[in-house]
Amino acid sequence: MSLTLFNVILAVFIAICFVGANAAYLVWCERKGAGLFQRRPGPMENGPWGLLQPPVDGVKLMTKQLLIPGGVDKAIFMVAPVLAMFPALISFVTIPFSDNIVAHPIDVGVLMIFAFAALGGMSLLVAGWGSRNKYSMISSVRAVSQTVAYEIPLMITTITIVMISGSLNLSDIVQTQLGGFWSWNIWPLQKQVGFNLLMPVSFLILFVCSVAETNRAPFDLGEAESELVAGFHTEYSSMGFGLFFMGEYANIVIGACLTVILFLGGWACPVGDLGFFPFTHHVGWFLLKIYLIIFVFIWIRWTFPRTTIYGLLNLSWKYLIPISLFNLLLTAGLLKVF
Amino acid sequence: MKIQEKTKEALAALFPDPPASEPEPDDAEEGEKKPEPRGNGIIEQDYHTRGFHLDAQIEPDQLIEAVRILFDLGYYLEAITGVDWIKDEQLEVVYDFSRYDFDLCRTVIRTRVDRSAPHLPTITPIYTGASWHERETHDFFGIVFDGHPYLVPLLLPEDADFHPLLKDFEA
Amino acid sequence: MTEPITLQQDETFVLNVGPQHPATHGVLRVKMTMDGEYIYNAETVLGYIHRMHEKMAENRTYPQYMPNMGRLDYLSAMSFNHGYALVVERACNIEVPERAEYIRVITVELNRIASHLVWLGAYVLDLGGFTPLMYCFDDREQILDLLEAVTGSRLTYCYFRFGGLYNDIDDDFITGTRAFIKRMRKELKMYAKLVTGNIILMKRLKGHGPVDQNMCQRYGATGPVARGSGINYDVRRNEPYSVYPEFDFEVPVYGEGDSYARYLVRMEEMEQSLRIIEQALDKLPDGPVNPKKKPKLIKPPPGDYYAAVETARGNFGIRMVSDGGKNAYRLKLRSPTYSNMHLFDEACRGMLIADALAFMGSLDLVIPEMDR
Amino acid sequence: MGGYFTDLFTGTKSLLDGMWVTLKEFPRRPVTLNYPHESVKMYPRFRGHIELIGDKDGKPNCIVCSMCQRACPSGCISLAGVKPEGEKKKVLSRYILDFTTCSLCGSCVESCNFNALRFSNEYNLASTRKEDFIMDLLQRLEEQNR
Repeated sequence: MSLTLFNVILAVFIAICFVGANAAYLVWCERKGAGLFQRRPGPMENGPWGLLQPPVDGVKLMTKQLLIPGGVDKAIFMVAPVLAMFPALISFVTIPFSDNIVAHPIDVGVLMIFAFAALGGMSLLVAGWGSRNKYSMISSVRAVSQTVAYEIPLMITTITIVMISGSLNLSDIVQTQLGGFWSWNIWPLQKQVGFNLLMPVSFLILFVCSVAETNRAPFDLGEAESELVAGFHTEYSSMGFGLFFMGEYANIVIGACLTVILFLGGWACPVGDLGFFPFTHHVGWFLLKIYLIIFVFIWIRWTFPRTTIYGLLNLSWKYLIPISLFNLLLTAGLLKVF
Repeated sequence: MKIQEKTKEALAALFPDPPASEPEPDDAEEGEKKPEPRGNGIIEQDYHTRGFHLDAQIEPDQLIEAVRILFDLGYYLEAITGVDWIKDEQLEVVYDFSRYDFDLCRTVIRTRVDRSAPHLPTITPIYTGASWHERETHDFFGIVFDGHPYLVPLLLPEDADFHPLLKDFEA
Repeated sequence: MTEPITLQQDETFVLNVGPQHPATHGVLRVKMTMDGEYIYNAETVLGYIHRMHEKMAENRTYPQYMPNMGRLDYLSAMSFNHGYALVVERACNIEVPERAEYIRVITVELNRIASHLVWLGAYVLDLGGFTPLMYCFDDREQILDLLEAVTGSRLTYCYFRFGGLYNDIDDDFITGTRAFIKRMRKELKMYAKLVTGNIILMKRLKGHGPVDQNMCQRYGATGPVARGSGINYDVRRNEPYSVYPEFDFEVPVYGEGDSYARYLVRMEEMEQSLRIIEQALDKLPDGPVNPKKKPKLIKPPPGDYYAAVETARGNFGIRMVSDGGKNAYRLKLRSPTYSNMHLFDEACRGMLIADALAFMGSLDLVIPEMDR
Repeated sequence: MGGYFTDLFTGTKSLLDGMWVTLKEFPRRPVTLNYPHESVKMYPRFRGHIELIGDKDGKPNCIVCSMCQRACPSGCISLAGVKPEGEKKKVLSRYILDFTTCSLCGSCVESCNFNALRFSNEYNLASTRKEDFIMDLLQRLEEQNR
């Protein structure tokens, strides 16, 4: 028991470092990626290829004055950024980075991640409410309806996977997908998924939902800078803003992890287990996969215009939810047959 | 029938008194050179030197009627502007109209009001878009458009009480 | 911070969009009375960069006023140059050499493409897509380089002179422009793929921001706004000036009257402008670019004069009243977005704020031109 | 219902099309110029602020006719000349350009009939002091001669 506790503390510490470094360098990746997608070089002044930009930005954010607008509810105003960061951190506890690197393989890991993801939506509500700013208020109302609309297809798709692997434990879910890419859940032509040809579609749904859950473009209605100035974090400065920013990137990593674990075989090697260097090998594949997914996140962000709130709800209620429900029933039936 | 003639005919109905529209087109320029303002009436202008076709000067109380005629004929309002004829102690308000179709006819309606008490009826019930133009003219010349729903400064600051395009305006 | 809302029984609140807001592209302010995310009423407040250009005209001689034309509409300054040159030429009866007319058309059309490119980029930025802006600016950069080499400035051109031009174009400009046309045709195909066909953009624009013909007439909307509502009105066609009648080009008209129609009109206008430039380059005659005899002192005979040109945003008209002196007695600038923006107040009622701002972007606002 | 699936497919295809466009740009070289480290060559016709043209001896060509001063729309040129004893022509003694109000329209250069004014190629004209933009062009000419 004490070992587990130690494990958790160590994991949280590592997670904080991992998330911190990730957030910082994902910002760099995002800016560099944006630059390259846009025919310009991106950050390049600080250090080679601008690699020193994230620490410099961090220092800037930390040294700036934390402004609290007059008339706000201070407690709520201050707690919102923490709420944005905290669930993402906690969720890392149960993410299996490899067969033996996982802080605490909770048996209901999937549930836990969803529970905390919902809390992330609440942070936006609290931030918008606490700011006493009309733009923030509109933004937070949007964020809540968005969270509600996208949790549902996300859950349904996840239930499909849970049905296939018969476990809520993320490590177990990965275990069922070992062996090359042909045994990943995204691959439809295998007995494991009941030869369900809709598996790639269901992967797409999960992917779209995780983009929407993390408030990324084209679903960044929460901050919608051309309409709502900066949305829920309009009034935040200094590290308050910094925490929102880090929370966003931490959420992206969680979203990518979930996508990879549920559909892309987690830390499994795409061409079957090669056997040598099991440790680096597995972590390496896992990280490669999540960064690939994150690259797609960035790619999408710098390609598409933003949807509107009704466009987003339409997509969710008219397309994603019916299709994912249909897929759930289909999978259930097919699993019974095969 | 070309729209120019049609418009001219329709507008001519505003001038029942034949002598009013007497000045020949040639006299027009002369009329403007003269110190006293030209009389009311319609003049057909040479498009190539002037840039517009019909030029009608009317009384302020005929304005609504004239603008209604043009609206019904399918004209759109280009702009409203003022000219300060300080020597005549008068302000002229010029309404530019043009057409969307290929039957080109630019029409100008102009009317003069006294400089000391510049009042004109608003044409916003007919051309909704006149609202800003009238507010602008009010800003720059101090012409009051009676019946305008919201005659507050548009381009000048909200509390502006000066009219910069008047010739006797000192900054 | 938040004042008590007076319209309590209606449950509305006032959202102050601007003067500093990312979607207003400058210092425009719209006071929106909102019911949730729906706009109950909107009131546009102008004049934040009002500079009284019309008064300046009364204090400056005619040639001295030319630089002001670049400061009105900073995106299509060339068209404004053209309009002012036209009205003074008309008043003083100055003949323009044919070569100068052709070069005028080429530069104006290049400038129109540049203006539409900025609009396209900024519009997609309004809708939340960042990348097209950079591509547009890359393409626009080519135009600016071409025009800079000829006119000496990149944005606020003062290139036209009464009766002619500041200076002649050279062969580099011609080859450069031909290369640009080739490049731009390819880029337009790219934009069609990246932006025009995009389902998100279509869903946001189709059927939103309706402007009908009656509304256009009542407000005097011109340019792409009118053409997007099915009005076939283009000053270059309806009231031909310069050498436009000699070119074969189409005026794109769409009848839907929504934001997407206005979008398509502008995209096609870029193509048509390329066609005009190509033809003008082919037909470009030799000769001087300034008239042989030109009055030393510009003193138009008394009277009033009018000239209109088609800028990237619509019908730009100048009414000039001369008393025979060195300065204009009165000079009225009829700017297109002034009328185009006016219909926003009426048309945006009942829209969602996101759609209203998309609608505002589709009107292609340039605030300095509106405020003058 | 028919539109439901066509919408879905055309929509997805349009999104993929767009992503392909941006992906193609990704590996390409940036088109921008790394400004403080490199800079563009100015075109010969580039309009910087004006400067005086000197003759062979470095004396300004200007004959103090004040045409430029009169042509300037914003009144930013002020010049003065003195008539040395025994000479017919005036000699330029002072030429101040108030660049804060200059709009670079080029009216002055055009109005000059004696080839005494031209545009400079300077574009790095940022400063935090207003006085830096009250330019003594005569002094500038002397510096150029050196």
